[in-house]
Amino acid sequence: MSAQFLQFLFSGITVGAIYALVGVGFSVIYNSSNVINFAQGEFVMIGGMATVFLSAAGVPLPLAIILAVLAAVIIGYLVEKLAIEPAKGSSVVNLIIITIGVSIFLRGLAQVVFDRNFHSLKAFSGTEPIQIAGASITTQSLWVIGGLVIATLVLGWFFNRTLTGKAMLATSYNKDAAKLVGINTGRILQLSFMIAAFLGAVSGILIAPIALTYANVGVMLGLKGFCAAMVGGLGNPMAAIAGGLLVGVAEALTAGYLSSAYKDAVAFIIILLVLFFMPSGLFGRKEVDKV
Amino acid sequence: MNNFLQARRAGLLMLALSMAVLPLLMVNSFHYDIAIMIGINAIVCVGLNLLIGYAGQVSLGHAGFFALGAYASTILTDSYGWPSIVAMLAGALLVGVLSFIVARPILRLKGHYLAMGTLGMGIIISIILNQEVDLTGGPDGMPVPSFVIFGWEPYGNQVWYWIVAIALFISVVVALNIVESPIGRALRSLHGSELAAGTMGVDTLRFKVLIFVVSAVMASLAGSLFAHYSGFLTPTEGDFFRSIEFVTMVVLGGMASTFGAVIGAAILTILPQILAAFHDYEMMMHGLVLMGIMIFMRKGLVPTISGWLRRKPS
Amino acid sequence: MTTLFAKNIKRLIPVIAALGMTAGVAGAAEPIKIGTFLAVTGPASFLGDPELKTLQLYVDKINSDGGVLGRKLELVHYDAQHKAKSAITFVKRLINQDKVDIIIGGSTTGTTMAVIKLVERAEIPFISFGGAGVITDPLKKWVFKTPHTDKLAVQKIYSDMKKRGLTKVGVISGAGGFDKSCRKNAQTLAGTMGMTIVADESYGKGDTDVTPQLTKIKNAKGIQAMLFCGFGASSSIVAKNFKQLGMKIAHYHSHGSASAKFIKGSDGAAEGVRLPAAALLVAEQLDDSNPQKAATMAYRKAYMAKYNEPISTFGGHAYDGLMIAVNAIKRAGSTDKAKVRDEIEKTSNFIGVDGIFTMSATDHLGLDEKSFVMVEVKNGTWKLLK
Amino acid sequence: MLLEIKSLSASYGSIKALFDVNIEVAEGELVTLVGANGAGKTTIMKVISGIQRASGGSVEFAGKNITRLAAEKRVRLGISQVPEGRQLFTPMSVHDNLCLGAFTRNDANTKCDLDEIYEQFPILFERKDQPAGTLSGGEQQMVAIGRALMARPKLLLLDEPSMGLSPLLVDQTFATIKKLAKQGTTIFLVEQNAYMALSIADRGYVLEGGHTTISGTGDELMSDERVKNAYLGV
Repeated sequence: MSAQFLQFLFSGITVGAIYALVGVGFSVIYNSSNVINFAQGEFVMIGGMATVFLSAAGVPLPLAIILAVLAAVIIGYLVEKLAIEPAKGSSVVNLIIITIGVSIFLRGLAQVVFDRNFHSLKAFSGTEPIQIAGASITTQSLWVIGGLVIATLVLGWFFNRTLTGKAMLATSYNKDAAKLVGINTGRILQLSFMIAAFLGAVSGILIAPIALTYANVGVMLGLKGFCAAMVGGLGNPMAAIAGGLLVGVAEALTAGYLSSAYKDAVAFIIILLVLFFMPSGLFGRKEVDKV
Repeated sequence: MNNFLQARRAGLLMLALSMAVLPLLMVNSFHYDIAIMIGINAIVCVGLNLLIGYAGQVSLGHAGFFALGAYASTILTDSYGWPSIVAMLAGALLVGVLSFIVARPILRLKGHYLAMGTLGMGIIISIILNQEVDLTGGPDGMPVPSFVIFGWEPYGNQVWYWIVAIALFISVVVALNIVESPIGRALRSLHGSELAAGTMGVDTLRFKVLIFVVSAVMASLAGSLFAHYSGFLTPTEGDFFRSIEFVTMVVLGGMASTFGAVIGAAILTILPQILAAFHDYEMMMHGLVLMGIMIFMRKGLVPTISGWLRRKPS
Repeated sequence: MTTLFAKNIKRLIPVIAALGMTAGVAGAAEPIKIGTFLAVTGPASFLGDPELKTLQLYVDKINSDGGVLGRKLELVHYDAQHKAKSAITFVKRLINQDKVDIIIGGSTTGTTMAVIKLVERAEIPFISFGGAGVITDPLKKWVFKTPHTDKLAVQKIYSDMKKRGLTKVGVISGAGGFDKSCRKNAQTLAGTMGMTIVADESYGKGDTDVTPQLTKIKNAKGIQAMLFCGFGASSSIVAKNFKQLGMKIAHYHSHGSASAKFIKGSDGAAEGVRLPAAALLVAEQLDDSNPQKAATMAYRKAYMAKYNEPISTFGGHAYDGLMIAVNAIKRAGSTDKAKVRDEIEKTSNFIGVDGIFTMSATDHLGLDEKSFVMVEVKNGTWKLLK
Repeated sequence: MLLEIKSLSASYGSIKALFDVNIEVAEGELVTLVGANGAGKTTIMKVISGIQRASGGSVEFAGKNITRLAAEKRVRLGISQVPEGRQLFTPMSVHDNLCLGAFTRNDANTKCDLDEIYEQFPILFERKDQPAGTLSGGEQQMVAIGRALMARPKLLLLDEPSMGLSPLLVDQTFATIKKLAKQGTTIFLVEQNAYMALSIADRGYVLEGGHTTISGTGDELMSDERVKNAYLGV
């Protein structure tokens, strides 16, 4: 029985790690701009698809990965520059529709530039699973979890130890005060989109051998990542990681012990419960209503 | 105020006139079909506009109410043999009660949290519709029995056109009345500043709940009409993208403009038909149009264009 | 406000009128119009894409050979994706505006079911490429279909299991219409064919991992075989998770997995998966005496020559649909809708890609279990099981 | 002149908040602007620091027209503002708040050299790892001033530094300001507490109904009958 539980946990953590990586992207962007970027899932797709197509074109895998991430980061920058910046000062609904427009556009673009089929990458270190106490985990899952751990450490270092990271946090806490100490908040916003795109693309590449990749792969991942960020508390990247793992594990346990048919509803039920009873998220800071 | 009443009467007259004239321009049944879909979408948007435009509350889950109304009508007429009018009203009642129950906790949320709350609610409804195969037919959907009003079965797109046109007209009248009522004024103060409205003694949550329920019921009724008209229903009518579509129609037409909601519905219903010619590039164009309008016409088409017209005195 | 509204309405009018301009004008030597609506984009594009390519390929071919009844064929296509509502709108457009002579297509069961009422009312012959049995069972006067049903597929799978002495089955299915219909058939047929379903699991849209569900199946009491009902990326994910958990039971998929993408996407995990498929998939392995060999090889050659990509069995549905329609029009000697319908129903011993079709007044599919072959994935390719 | 404001105007939407404001601040001076609540004092500060756009007139700093310059670029030129209500990065530590003050200075040895600040405000050294939001009002004001000084400004803008502080802390804060002025920092001070402000200022302006009316040295203004009646409550 405990082996079964462990198996569910492995599944939950693998999936949760993906949600977490996407969720962190949401948080980073929300932090510096109060924009919920509904195109976050598309960065995941770009990372995966670009890697697949580059390596199919004969580019060695490591180089393909670097180029794919680079492409995603550039697109992240362009999205900010061409769609978000011109809309400065728009209302929440407008921004939601703009980012949804970006998401539709990027998916359409992917269908034209790449194709409409699903593709897989070979697992990075073989397909032989590892057995732990009667449960098994693929080496690719370890890559994903490792990716999350490294991302967490790097982000922690970035936000707590570097001046740019601190400037980014400062911008999220108080935009005007940030300008008054000389922080270019517009740059910070661009940077946040680039970081989000980077994280999205990396997770897209890491999961391609597990989940495969296709033009619409980002849709559901984006929504779940949004859940992760929201459960943790919007605007706190570390909380988004906790939120992602929580949602992933809750889904796996529901599928395992309750009903696999309603597994997908779990993330959203958690969201509603959290919103109703802890409106600023499990680990979020209280938000003051602006007059 | 007098001015407004005049403008409103003229607006209604124009709406009635254009709905009366439109059939003269429509060559075939396919054109009627588009017009009917515009009408059905517009009913949802007129209601949603009260919520988004006047009460300032986003909902990314209204397709859930639309689909619930549609499925209630379908299931009650199909499996239980209820008369379609009764089934339609029962669906509206169900959605009314449900939206009333969820309204309070959901509407306490603000901004993105509200968006997420309504999105979650809509997705849960959509998952239920997909999973309860025995009840709803699952993802492949189910056929809908014909609409029968006191023994008369409307057949053909021209008849449906008039049914939907009348329903839309009534919706617009109801919406305009709400906007002009004391509730409506309270609503507008809401949008301005909630704290200010709070200190003025307006029970903001109560009004928001009321509007939420009204808009949900309008969506439900439109959903019932849609189900009977199209004759076939699938859960995609209640999914996230459909909710987004409704919100986009409202925002595109112009928030806090009842006629804008109608125009927004018209444009976004016709748009895919035009974009169909672009085949591979359809999705890209669609995304670009959404972005472009939201960036360059923030207030939506109707307010922006009327702003331009006002600026240059002609 | 008022004038503004009027202006907007006026602005709208040309747009609506423009939609009308495309309406066809009647003429004497006009082409035979074949209407189609397919899921060329969206999640079911793996169906619609090869279907559309096949139709375009063969319509051109027929036209360059002189057309049908001395008239050219004209394909009128709309991308309805997998959306029932788009399908309804586009079929109305095909019937009322484009005034097509026959409708073929509808890549999915959902889009097909959505338009049945319309084609029945308009009394126009309609050949669907949708999978589920409900399309032609119960029978509808104007509706036909070419793909094998999921019922046939499950029958074929259960027969194969029985042959191997496997009777305890765990089913896993997705959230899509195909999945749910296949699962339902697996349940109802289990009774009549002496199988027992000992586990019944499902997963959601866009899921990236199904190990919890497979763990439950693995641990189900007395389990001997697993049947997966689904298609697309999920097929590969299920196979990978199956391998990850080191499951030893027999591994069956539905014909939804019958594409090269499945094997490639599974990164080796597809080895040993058995599934029913159209003969097309293993055309070169068929005995030369098999009457289907020539037809399937010819289709395969033509498709690969034109598009330089591997064939899929889904394109085959489109080939059969188009050919059945064209043959019926030839036999009817006109495009009179009632006559064409009657001739489609009289289709007999048509050797298609999907099988040998013999339709009747009670059977609008005309295929049986024999049209399927069982294949197994071996060394990264399909191996015909005899 | 270090700072020269000529016939400046600014508005919020359609409401005009400022018109015809003229102010000069020379290097090394401590100049104050007094006026009633809502006279537009904070708006002037925001226009000088670039948070708010001017709708007319000009702002010149060290001979350069900066009216249209972005706020963060003005910091690089040497304008630092201690905003009204302090506006600290409350969840971050005192240390980080102060360091961010030096954001525009790229020279390596000043990366985050806080010795001077801690010398000036020893209490902050004790609190350096505490989140800024947990400090008392007076301590927060010190952090705000310290953060602004970290940029080594040529001109320090102080917006209502006494607001919300107890009388004892107000005295402390003004002592600090005086000390800074003595050390040679050019200061432009906006205060509601006109008496305190004028008593330490070299020169002063009075802002009424959105434009500057009276100006003179601190002592002149303190003895001006109109100022006395209106602002000093004498």
